[in-house]
Amino acid sequence: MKEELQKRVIKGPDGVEFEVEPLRDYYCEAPPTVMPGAYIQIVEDLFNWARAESIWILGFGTGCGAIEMRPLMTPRFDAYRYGVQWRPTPRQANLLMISGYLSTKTLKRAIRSYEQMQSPKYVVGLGSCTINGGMYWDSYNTIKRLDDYLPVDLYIAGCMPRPEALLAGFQDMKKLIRAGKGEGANRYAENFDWYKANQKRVIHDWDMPDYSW
Amino acid sequence: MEFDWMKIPYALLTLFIVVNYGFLLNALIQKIAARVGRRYGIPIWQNYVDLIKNYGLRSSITHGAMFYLGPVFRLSGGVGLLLFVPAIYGSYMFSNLSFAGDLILALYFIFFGTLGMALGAGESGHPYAAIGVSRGLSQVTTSELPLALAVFSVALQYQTLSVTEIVAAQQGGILNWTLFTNPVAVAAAMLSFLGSMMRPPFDVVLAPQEIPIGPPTEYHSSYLALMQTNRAIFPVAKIVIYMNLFFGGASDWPTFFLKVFLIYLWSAFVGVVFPRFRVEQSIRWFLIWAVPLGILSILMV
Amino acid sequence: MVSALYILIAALGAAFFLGFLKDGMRATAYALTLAALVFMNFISAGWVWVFVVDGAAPVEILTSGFPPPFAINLRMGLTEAALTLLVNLSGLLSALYLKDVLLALGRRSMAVLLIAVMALCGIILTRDIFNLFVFFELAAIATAGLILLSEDKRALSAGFKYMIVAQAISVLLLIGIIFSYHATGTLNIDGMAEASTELKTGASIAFFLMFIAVVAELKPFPANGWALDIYESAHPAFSAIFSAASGAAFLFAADKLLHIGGAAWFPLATGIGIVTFVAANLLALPQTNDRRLLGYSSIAQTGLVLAVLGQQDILGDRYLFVAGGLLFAHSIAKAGLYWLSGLIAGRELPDWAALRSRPLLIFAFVTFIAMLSGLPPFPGFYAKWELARLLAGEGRIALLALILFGALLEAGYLFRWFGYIIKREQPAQRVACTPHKLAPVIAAVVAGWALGYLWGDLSGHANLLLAVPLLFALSFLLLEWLPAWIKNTLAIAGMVAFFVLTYAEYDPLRLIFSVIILIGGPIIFLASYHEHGRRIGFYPAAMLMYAGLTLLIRANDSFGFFAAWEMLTVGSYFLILRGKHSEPHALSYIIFSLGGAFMILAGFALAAQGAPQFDLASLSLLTQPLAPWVFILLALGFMTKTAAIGLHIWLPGAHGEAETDVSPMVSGILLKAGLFGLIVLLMTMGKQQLYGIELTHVLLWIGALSALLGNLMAIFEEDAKRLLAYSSIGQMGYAVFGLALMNHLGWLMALMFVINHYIYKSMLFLSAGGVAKRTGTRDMYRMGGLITLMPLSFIATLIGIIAVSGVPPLSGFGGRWIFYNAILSSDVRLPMVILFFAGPIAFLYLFRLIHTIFLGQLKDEHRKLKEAPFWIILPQMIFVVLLLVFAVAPGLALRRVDTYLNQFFPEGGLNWAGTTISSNYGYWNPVAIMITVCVIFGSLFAWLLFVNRKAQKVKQFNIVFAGERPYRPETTHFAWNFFAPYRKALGFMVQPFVTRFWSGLTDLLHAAADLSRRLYNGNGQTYAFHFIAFVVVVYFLWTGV
Amino acid sequence: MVYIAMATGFLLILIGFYGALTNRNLLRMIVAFSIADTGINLVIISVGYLPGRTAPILDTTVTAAAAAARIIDPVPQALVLTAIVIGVGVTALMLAYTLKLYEKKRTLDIAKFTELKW
Amino acid sequence: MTGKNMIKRLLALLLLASIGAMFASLLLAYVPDTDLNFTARYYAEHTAADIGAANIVTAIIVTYRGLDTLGEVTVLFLASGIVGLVLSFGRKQNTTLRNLVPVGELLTTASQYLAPIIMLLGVYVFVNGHLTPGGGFQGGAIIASGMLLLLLSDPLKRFSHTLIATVESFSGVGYIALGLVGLVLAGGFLDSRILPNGVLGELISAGAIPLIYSLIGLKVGAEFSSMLTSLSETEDL
Repeated sequence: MKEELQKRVIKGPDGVEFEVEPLRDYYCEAPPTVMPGAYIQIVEDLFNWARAESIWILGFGTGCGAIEMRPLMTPRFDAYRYGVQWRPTPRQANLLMISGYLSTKTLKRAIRSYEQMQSPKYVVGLGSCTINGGMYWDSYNTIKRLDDYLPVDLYIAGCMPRPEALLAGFQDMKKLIRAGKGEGANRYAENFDWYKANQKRVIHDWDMPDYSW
Repeated sequence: MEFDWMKIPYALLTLFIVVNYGFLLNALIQKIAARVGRRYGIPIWQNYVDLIKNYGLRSSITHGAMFYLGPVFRLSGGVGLLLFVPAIYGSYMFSNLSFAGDLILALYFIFFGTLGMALGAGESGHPYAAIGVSRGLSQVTTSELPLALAVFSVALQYQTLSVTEIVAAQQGGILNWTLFTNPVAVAAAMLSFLGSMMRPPFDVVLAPQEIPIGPPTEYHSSYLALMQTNRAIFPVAKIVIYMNLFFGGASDWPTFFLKVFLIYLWSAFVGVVFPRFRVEQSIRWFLIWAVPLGILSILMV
Repeated sequence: MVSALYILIAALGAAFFLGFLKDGMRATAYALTLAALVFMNFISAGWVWVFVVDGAAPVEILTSGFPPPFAINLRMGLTEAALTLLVNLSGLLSALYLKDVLLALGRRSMAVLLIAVMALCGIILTRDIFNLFVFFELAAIATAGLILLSEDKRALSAGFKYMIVAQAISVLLLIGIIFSYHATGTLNIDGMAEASTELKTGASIAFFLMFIAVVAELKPFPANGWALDIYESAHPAFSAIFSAASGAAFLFAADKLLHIGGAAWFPLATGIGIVTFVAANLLALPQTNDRRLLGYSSIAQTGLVLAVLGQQDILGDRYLFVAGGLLFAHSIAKAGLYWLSGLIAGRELPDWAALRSRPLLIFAFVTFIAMLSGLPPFPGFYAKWELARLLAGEGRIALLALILFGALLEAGYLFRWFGYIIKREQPAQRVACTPHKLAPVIAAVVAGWALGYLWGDLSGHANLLLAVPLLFALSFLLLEWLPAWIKNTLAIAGMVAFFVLTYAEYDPLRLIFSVIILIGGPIIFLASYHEHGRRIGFYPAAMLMYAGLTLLIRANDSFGFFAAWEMLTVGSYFLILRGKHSEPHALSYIIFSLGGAFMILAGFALAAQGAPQFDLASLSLLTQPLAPWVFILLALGFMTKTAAIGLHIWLPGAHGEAETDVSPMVSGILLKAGLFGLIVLLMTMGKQQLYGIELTHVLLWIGALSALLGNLMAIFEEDAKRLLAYSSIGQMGYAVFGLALMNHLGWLMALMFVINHYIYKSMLFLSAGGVAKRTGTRDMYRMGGLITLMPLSFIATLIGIIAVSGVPPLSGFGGRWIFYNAILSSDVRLPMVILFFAGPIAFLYLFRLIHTIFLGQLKDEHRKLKEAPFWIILPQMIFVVLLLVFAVAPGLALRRVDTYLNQFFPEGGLNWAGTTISSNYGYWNPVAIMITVCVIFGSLFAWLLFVNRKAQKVKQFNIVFAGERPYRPETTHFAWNFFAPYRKALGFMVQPFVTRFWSGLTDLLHAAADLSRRLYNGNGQTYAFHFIAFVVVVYFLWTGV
Repeated sequence: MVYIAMATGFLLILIGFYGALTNRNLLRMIVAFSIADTGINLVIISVGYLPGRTAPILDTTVTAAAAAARIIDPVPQALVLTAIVIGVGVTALMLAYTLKLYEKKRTLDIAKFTELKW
Repeated sequence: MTGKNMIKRLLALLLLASIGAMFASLLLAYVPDTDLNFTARYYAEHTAADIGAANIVTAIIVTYRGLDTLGEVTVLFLASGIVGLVLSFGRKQNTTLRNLVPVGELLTTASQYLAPIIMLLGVYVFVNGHLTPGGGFQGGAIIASGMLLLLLSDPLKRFSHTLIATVESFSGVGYIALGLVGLVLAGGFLDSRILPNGVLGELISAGAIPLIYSLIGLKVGAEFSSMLTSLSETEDL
């Protein structure tokens, strides 16, 4: 663990010494909870519609598929017309696009970014690498099944899938959301221990509280 | 104090109209900008959907009290700004709460939201937010200067600080507009306007990838929804001031919509044409190009 | 009364009689010596009593039974009595002080001391020129002997150098005397004076030689190297005599000679005197040896009195008052300081820090340097005032300027020294305090204060030592043994009581200031309750400042005003100096302030045109060509206090480094003194023109530039309190600008700023001070995230910055609104541009203040901090309430002022209908604004709370960090060099040009002084050269003129 | 006659001064000042001199009644005595100092006694 | 001669030339009086009657300008005191005596005979001060020269400091006492007319002048002796 995250004894300005434990003092340690929808179904339906029509993607290019996302912003494909936008910060994004294989190192960042998004939030796996490892099935440092680590809502198969496939995937995602099936965040919270165990199995230097708020 | 309580529903009505107009106007401008890039652009109602979605998000986090207050300040600033300025000239109904203060109140109230937002962003503890604020405040010191000079020039010209009286003085034909009676001031003000709309070339404050959108980088869910609402209100409210000061005001809603749209279009127009300035570049730009115009305008009055 | 002759007889008799005593009977000899000195003092004091109380006429004393000019006669008048008392008293006290030395050296040394004192008395008393020479030689020889009392072996060579010069002097003196005798046929001074001969023409070489020889004994520049060596190496007790008594006696001798020579020779005296005064003070700047420094100062003061002697033609019946005031202040203070120096082991100035263990001695030191610097309530102050008045009245402006310049230099090194005492590390050796060494010091202190009272009585103005506020402040000196909280309570009670008793006397304008001082002061004093212990020195200083401020607003005439000004300056200096690292800043504060005060003095003096009483209101009667110059001088003086740009460099350090509760006092309250001065000035003098330039227009530019540059400098400041201090420069710039607009609303705006600035700057300083107290640093970037730990401080800061920035609905907006209305009614345009620019810049530093301290990342070491102490928070909360009240109801304070201002600016007042305030141009309704904003804000806040009711509270590192996470708060808190882009764009504007200018100036002075003092190379022969050259050069200059 | 005495006196003074200013030896300086003292005494005396008159001592030739017309000015004579005595005193003092200074540094060069300066 | 020295001399010459110019103008402007000025005339006309001293200069010194003379005496007193002080300044108790070259027989013998005569002459001179060109100072100096002669003949000779000091003090205090008597009995301090004027030209005349002059003579002699002995004691070095 980084030295900065270890416990340390600090002397305050008044000369009194006390202990600082960064992981406890600087991070929120609460686990994720299951977030139910709106109490009134019609409201939840409205929200689901809105969620479907306003998909904000976290602009986090994780693998080689990231290159396929750029054309979506161009005049040729223009995903904006479907209510799809890219946000630079996970706080404001709803959809985490895992665009290709994930090395364990990137996985750590991807997990953090996912956890910092607000629910309901969705994960889309792009390309076969996210499904079963693809051509890197025996690689020593990529993960094979994204689903073991993050609650994937949708896979878009292909190596790599073309932008048109992505657009099609968005449409499917919208359907899922509108049908109220985009509950990956709650699944993650329910099976948090399982996911965390899986994650920690490949990420050996997990040096934060379990859930990154 | 006698207070006409009917002013409250009237003001709310104005607010309602402006919010909706603002949402649509924003989308329209975005669409126009997209069209310049040969894209189709977002649906015209996209901003409504985004708003509902953001309210509909189930989870949210908070960094502390000021984190709450930031968006509240922001939206209060927008709403207040709108309400302190008469929207429609000659209409009692849409004169809003302009009895509370004159032009100066409006000008200074612009900062209410800015300040609050900056504080909220600071509370998040995010360095990018602070960097964004640093850039934004740096830029605003010079970008507001030509406007201040132009306003002073106009106030000198009409010998009043009352918005209503300034508009009244511009009635009776397009040539009575400040645009024609005091073109230099208007030029200065319109350059300043570019700086305040967070559009290129003056949008380094929000640099989306470098400092993920700057101050609001930690904001989400309903916080963001509040700020989105403000994004609908605030530009319109601000443009209303420009419209009243320089473009003869509006005596009915269609004129209002048209003029606001056209003024807004000016910043969009410049924005799609020019690339981004660094902060010090924009500071220099305003000081070199816009401020002298402003000075000229107060000397010429 | 006993004849004055007995002074001489007693001393001589005792001196001769000592020979009868065996060497073993030293104690008896010492007792005899003391007895003789006491007797001499008794005679002098008796005569002083006779002249002062009974008003007797001067007495001629004949010797050998023949009338003058055939026999030598003496004269005892008031002057002689006072001077001999001074001489005898310093002799007696020095003898007391010298007890050990005299007992060790035996009867001879006592005899020499007695004869020295006798000779000096003789110089004073005699009316015969040759007799004067004899006493001169006696004094010189005795001096050469007394130098040997020192333990310093170098004294020997100093004595020899003195004798070389003394020889040369006596040669010239004798030639002068004999030829003067030849010319007049008499040796009697009065006879010579009456004989109308060419001595009086100014061309007489005989008189010139005589005069220059006497003057040479006054150590004129540059023929004074020997004197400095004596001062440095002699025993301090002797130096005390040499400085105080010898100086006085020789000055009186010079006066006698001028009596002979008449008015034609006055300019020569003045010229030599003033050159010496300025040069000696200049050369003193780089001195590090305490006694040599005092020597330079003695020489300078003597020079000043000599210059005054040369001005007796215009001083008229105030001649004695002025010359005496300066001389006595100098003598007593210098004697006291020399006596003090004997208690200090080390010879470097910082070694005097040893005094710190003895508050009484510090008080003594303060008394002495205040006397030397001519600060109230000491005689030098009254004398300086009269001198300036009369000089200016006669149009001798250059002389006045030189005197003030020299005085400023002197104050500079004296106060720098005081800074060393208070701030430098205490040396290992303690102060050696024995009763017989302490007694003279205390006697000097008592004498100083007594003379202060006396001169106050004689001044023809109100006696400062009878002013209630000053007495109240001084009474805290006696209460120093009490614990701080009792003194604090007393201070608060006293100020409030004074306000309650007097508030009816003020007009609305002064009422505002008096409320700020007498009610606002106590509110800040609440914060002082958190200090424990006795807090020695704080209350006298603070109360002195408040006394000065109170007297300032109560002053009606220029004298009272100036005296109050000096008092508040000094009081605040002591306050500022208390800060931990404030030594250099306090020094630059006092120098700028005194410089400003001297400008004010010059301005008033010029304005009065010699009239003894000058009402402030009479400023309005001044006409061209005088008026603009008076205006400039006064305005410059006042602007040193408001820290207008160019004169501002003292402020950031002074305010920043001051103690937590001092900063708000000096910022929130003290700065207003400058504004008050400007108000008085502009109220009476109005617009002035010089060479076609409108001076208020210049003020406008100064105000605007101060606002801009003050704000700009604030945004690049890392130190929270300094940031606030720079902000004060900006805020004062606004106020100056408002005043300079010279219209109704401009003034109203300035007053609004006065009130607002008091409230929010006090609040912010307290808040920042409280935080600094808890965090142990003032660097903002080392703080951060304190909002949860210090919420009340945060609220105060938040409210404060909203108010400062002028954002509605708080009261700052009112100021801005009035500002816009004010400039609309003015026909000046361009300076507004700068002010417009300055406005938004304020946001930058304000945001930075609150952000980097309270927001952002909390640091490891601050995790356990507590809220600032209750007593620091309490006044802040009061200020918050005040600010809110004032925001909603500005009319409470402004309405009456608005009406009051109608008498000066009938046009353009405000209209206070209901809750709406309207002007010719616009309107605002603070109540409506407040309600509207609160309603909108409240409902939105409620809505947000509702929709976010389930929000998860997270901690400081739970931020989006591009998939990473922060490690350390220090590296995550964006705070240092916060406005880097701004620095890139406009950093060139805050290059420290002004600081460089002033430091360049002081460096230049220092370098020049350091170079020039190489003149004194220590070689006695060179000193002889100096003397001869001095005579020659003066002669040629004199005859050439 | 008077002029010669006076001129001589002045010359002596100047010579004395020159010696004092140029000789670095303490003793020589003292001697130089003694010369100057002598010069001054000469000047004083010469000022009192009235041509063709006699010393101010009354005796049978100079009677008290005729004294005013016969004697020279007695005042400078009285003064010069004082001047001489004072000169002697100072010279003695300087000599004593010189002795002590020599004792301290074993030199008579005045340029060596410059430990006090600036 | 070094260049620096040269400059120094030139500078000295230049300065002294200027001083000389001042002196020269004094000299050239000097016009000897043809008649006594009023002060001198007063002395010439009134001394005999007022004071009774034949030597007008003495009358001036002792009576008219008595305060000056008191000052002179004090100067000497002071000088001798300070010489004593100076010489004891930083003095170590040093008793080892140097062996000096013995003085010649001639000097020793001559001084033994001459010294008393010289002293007698000194007494004569100051006692007759009011009659002849002489007086206390001259007499005192003569007495001191006798002392000097003795010291020359035997440099290691020690005079009693106590004796000298006593004479010093006695004459000094006596002088002042006489002055005080004048203040009480006659016209003022140092007024010599406390005794009858006597006949002009006689030894016992001119009031207290002979008395005063004797005291002065003693005093001066004692002071000079004191200085001489103090200086001679430094031969120990």
